[in-house]
Amino acid sequence: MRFDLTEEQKLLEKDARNYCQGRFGRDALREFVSKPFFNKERWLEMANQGWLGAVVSEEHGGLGLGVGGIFPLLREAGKALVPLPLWESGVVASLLLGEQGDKDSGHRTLEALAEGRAIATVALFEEADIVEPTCVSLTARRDGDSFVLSGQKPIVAFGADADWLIVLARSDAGTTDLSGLTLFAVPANTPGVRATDLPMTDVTYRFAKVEFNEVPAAAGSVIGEVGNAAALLQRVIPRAQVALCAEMLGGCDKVLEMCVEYSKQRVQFGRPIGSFQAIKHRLADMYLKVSAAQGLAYAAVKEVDNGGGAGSLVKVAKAMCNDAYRFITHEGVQVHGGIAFTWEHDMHLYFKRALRYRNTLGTSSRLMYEVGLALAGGGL
Amino acid sequence: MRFDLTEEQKLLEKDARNYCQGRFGRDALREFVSKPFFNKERWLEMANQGWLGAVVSEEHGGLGLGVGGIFPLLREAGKALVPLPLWESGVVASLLLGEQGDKDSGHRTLEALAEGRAIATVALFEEADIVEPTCVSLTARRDGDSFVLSGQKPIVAFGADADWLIVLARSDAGTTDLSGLTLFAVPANTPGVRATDLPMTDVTYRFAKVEFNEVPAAAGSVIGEVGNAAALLQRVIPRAQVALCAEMLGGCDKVLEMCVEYSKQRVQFGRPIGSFQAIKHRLADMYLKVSAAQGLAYAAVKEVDNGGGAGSLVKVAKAMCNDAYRFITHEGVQVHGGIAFTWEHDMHLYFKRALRYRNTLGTSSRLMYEVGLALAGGGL
Amino acid sequence: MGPYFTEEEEQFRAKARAWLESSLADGRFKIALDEPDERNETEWAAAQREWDRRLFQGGYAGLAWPKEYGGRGATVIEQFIFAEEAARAGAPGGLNNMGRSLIGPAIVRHGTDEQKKRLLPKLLSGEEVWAQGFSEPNAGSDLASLTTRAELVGDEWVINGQKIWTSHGHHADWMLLLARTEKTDPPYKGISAFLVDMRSPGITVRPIRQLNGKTGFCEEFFDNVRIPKANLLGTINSGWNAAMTALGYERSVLNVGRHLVMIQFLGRLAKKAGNRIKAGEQGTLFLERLGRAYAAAWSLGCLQYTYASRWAQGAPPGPESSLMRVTWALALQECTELAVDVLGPRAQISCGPEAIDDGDWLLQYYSSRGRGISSGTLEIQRNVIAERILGLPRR
Amino acid sequence: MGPYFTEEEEQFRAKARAWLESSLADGRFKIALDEPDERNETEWAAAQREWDRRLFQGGYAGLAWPKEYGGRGATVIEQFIFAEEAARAGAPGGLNNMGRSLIGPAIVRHGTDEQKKRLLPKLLSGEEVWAQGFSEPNAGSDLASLTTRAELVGDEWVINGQKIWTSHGHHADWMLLLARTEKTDPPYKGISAFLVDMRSPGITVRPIRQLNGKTGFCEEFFDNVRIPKANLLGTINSGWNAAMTALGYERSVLNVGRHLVMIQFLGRLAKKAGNRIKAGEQGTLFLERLGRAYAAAWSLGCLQYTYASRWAQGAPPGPESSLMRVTWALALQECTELAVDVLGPRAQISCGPEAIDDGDWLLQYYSSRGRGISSGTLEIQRNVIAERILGLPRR
Repeated sequence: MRFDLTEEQKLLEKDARNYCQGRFGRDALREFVSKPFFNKERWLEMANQGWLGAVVSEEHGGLGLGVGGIFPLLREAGKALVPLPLWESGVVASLLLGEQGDKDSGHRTLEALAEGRAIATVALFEEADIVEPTCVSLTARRDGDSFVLSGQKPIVAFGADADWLIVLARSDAGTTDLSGLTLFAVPANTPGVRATDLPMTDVTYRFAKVEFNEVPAAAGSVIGEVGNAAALLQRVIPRAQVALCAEMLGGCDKVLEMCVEYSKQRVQFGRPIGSFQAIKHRLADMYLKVSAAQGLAYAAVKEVDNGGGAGSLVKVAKAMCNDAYRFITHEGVQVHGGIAFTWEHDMHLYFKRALRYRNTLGTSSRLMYEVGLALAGGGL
Repeated sequence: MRFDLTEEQKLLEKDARNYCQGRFGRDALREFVSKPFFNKERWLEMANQGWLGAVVSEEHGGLGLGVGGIFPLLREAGKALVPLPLWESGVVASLLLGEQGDKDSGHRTLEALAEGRAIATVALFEEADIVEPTCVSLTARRDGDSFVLSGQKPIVAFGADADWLIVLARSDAGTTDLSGLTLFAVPANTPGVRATDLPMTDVTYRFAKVEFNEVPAAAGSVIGEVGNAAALLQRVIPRAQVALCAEMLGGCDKVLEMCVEYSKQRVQFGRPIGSFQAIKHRLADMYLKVSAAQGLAYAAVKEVDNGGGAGSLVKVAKAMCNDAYRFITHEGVQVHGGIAFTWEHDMHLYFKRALRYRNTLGTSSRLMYEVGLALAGGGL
Repeated sequence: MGPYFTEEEEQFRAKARAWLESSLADGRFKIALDEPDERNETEWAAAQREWDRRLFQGGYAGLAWPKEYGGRGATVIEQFIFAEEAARAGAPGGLNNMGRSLIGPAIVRHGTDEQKKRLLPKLLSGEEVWAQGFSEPNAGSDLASLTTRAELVGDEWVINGQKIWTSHGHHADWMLLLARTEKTDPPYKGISAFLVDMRSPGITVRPIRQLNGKTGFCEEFFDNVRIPKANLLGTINSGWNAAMTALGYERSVLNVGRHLVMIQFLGRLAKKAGNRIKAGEQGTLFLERLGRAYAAAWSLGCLQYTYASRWAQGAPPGPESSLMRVTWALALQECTELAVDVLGPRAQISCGPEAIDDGDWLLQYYSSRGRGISSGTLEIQRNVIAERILGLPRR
Repeated sequence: MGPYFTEEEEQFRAKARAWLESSLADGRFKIALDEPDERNETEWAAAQREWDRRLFQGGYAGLAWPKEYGGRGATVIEQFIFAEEAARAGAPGGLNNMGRSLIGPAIVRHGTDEQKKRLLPKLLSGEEVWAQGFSEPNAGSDLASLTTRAELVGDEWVINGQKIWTSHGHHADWMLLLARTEKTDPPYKGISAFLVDMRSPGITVRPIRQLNGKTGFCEEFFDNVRIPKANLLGTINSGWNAAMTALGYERSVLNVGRHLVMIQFLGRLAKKAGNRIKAGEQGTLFLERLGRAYAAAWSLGCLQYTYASRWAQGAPPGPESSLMRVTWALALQECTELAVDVLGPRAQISCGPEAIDDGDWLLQYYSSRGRGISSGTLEIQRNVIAERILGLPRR
């Protein structure tokens, strides 16, 4: 039995760690925070390493490494707070486009994404924490063979930087449920698309509001079939959730490391604060939560890469990573004291990321409720 | 401003403490635990002190001291784990009977209760934690001017000892809501009433299952009006909840005292365990919770004794007392270690009482939800 | 039980409420409720100073002070009532809040007649703003280990060192500063308190940019700063007492009314949340948490009633301030975390037209995390409760 | 990532599962899953002993033991798989579980050839049941401070003192006993381990009645108990090593599969709860908690996979057992508390026809509170994690 990274994954972890720590060190990060921008140079470097198309299956034009194949990379990216849309473009958009099946257009776009020639982002839910189709009101009106998109997506990561927007729209105005939704791959330069920068709490990332003002979408831009978004999302969201777990775990790793280090160095009352039992037990609790979250995430990787993920394990993993990252950043501030409250200290960058992640594709409360419901329905 | 016991209440506290500690010391308690029985002698002593009729208003035949007037007594009783139905007979049944208005029968019963000549208990909800009329299925069928009661109350405190049973019954079979319920005062020796002893977790109290097999109830046994139970309960339940807070706080007092004492005495690793920060912080948290719960309970006393109680404060007080007692008994076991796991040690008696209280007239989860609902509805 | 207020107290409350209402009616103090940042710092400070003046004009500046120093000699309960009404009315603290509530009483208690005469009137009127110079980078929870030194050279004290986490230090005219005057064991016995004119040469004040982008705190560097010999407060090496006097006030009176602020916060949240809190299972889950947050807020309120009542009956304020401090911090964290959860991703927009209330909910969430650190961490407060209230052994 | 099992491992699993299924098919071991009380003690012990024998006959008694001592020399993963399958199948532990899992390995590692030859075969076959005599009334978390003494008088050890919290001590034929043979500083250096025949004169065994009315533990009094000189295990004053060997096993392997037990528990709870968990707001609130409890249980499972995988790759078992211990205790407490909350007042009926499942839910709730105490309190375990995994300073 093996419940650990494979040898390839360990190699990737090493490469990714070297790369992320080398390229996204403190200075680079602070430069980004003071003036956020999309760093094309880094993006191409990552593409050249083969990291951007790795998750997509071979039959869908990728390397077929699955979520496990990029998990270590995302973890290192989460650790270094890499300010690039690895998750949006390299994971979610790529997986959705991969679901196109044999459509040529999808394959061409995927190629461009994998090579770093283009970037994509996803504009799915309009209240991004509630993974429910009822909160999608952007409409796709039929116009002959084509569609016209109208509405807005309030918060889109790298929405002003992407070349492709993967947009979830209501193509059947008569529905409020799953059946009436369609996914479109829309070039960002289509007339009527307008992205406005948005100042968000996570200052190590970029965001925009994206408005769609009578945006034409050709029949070929439909991902999968019209009205079939639900099925696609059901296949892709679990993988996207597990990928988020990787980024969260990376953040947890780093904050725990910072806390352990600080509590060994910081002296109060003539002793390193790490020698006080209250601090010891808090750090032990952090370690407990991260260890459990990591274990669940590993198990969830197997589930999704084996084609599963509809069950409860992925939800449990996402929820426990949410909670671990929240706990560890809340308590991390407490352990560091005043210094963690300064803009110059890095703690707040993690603190703010944790807030974003736990509100993306499922809050813990919601996920735990769904798990409970499944258990009560005998579905586990 | 005064937010404290009044001088009279302080006197009562002293008397009650002396009495309870004298009469319900360790030996007496252990005697009860090994063979539970209703102690008529103690009951009469309490009646003689004027404690059993104190809560009922003067116009309703009592001393009119309100919940505040017996709060210190109940707290001491909760502290000493007094195995007598002070709450059931002296508070809830008495208050309900007091709500009779000017009915002679009610006044006569109240007199008997206050003088200790009779005891009463309450048989209200059939799933006692859910304060919802939907869980009442015992029926009261009209039979001329009278009624016939059929069904059972699964758990009734001192149900085999009481002379009077205050029974909540569905008098309108067509309803499942508030409107169809009536309260009856039923003599326990009425034919068809059958009480069976029930072994419950709280071994410092007595319980029975009470079955009603075609039990006749005269028109005069209706408390208030037919179909009017909801209004009576709405007036009485908040007072009953606050009275439970007093008993819970007494238990908290005692367990905290035991924990502080033990952690000063018990030496491990060459130091009293109370000198370890983990134990210190746990005891500090206990004290924090008890202090807050006490404050809320005092505020709730004012509210109900001023005729209020429909608002959220009483619910908050009950919920926070629930939580304080749970926390303090859970953590109390942890602080004491193995010794708390022996039958001979008193900790488990409190641990078990806490479980009963928090499932009586409102679990925290339910109460907190109701408070949130009221706040969201602008009702606070 | 209670809380039962006397008739006189209720009359005092009515007057205070009326005064607050009319004083706040023009709405110009709204900005003073925010934390200042680089954009609105000047405007913010002006509003705060104006509130200092209004309090003085209304006779509420020295509510708790003895009459001989221009105060009102109000009872504990009257102070309590005013604080409660101020919270209810949404009054700002004023720029000189620290001066009035903490430092003034320390000067009253430990100062010379000369010091009192020179300093108290202008403190009370708001003309001179005071800051508290206690914390240092390596002396936070362990205040006694501070290393800023004061040496007597001729008839002047020469001060060298650094202070940090001074609320609004760059607006202060004066500072109550703790410095080491002797190396002692235990260290707190060698600390003295000084009254420092902030315009003295050698002082550099630098605002700290906080994680929320706000600038409410400063750090100060003291480089051979010379102050008159007479500006020692109390006797030499007795500075710890003055600090404890000030902190005692900080930890008790300053807490009053904070539960009302939280309850107002929850009320606004419930309104703002709309269907997110009312509809479906998610709504149900939020409602339970809303109830719990409300309970946490009222816990603080009832603790305040409890201890105000005891103080009014003559008990001196003691370690119970730690109880309120912990209860407040935890309740506030519960309330604000609920808010960002309930309001969802949009609550993460920092500012601007797309943000909910210009990002204020987010700011409150950030700030709440600091409440477990400032004025003694939660760990220190729990130690105090365990050792000083429950009597557990120190070691 | 994983967990990925090899084909051989899957084959082993299939065999183990089949053996367990057929061995348990007659249902006579159900009683052995309960905690015994005064009423059913005899019956319970008989079923447990019978299970000891079946394990031996099936070749699963000494799964982890070296082949030369009658074991199977199974890999860590095979042990893991068997434990998991046993949990899944609802197999009892056997009366001699401690002997097989903890004490046997300690004898294998520290015993003389003579001791091994005399003791191991009957231990393995279940003929002789072993107990662990470590804890004392004043040496619980602080095991090293034990005061039971052993003195060498002639060619016998004379033992005086008291042990407590011995699992099923009144059924034991032998005890692995720790006693002080020298007063040392630190105290653990003066402890030796002994192999004690429980029929030796001078031993009094008294069952402890627990708060749940059950009798799973005993205390033993040793009054000038004489045992042969040769019954020292290992060398004199090296008893701490033997204890750590035993406890290391207790804290790691014994945890395996416990998450499955909890998940089965939650599944039964969801069925039993009916509408209380499905209908209305109350149901919604319970469902979230059910999900959280499920997550807590799986956390333990994944920790077990993580460390079993590391052990299998050659890493020695270490302080990570503390992680699993804390996770298990907290998860179990969460599950069982949820159960009594969900099932409501009827779950408080202790036993009899009116009780739900004869009061078993209640018992599980009680027992869970002991899991934070036995084999090292949660506090001790957290110390271990902080100091031995995270490297924080002891002082």
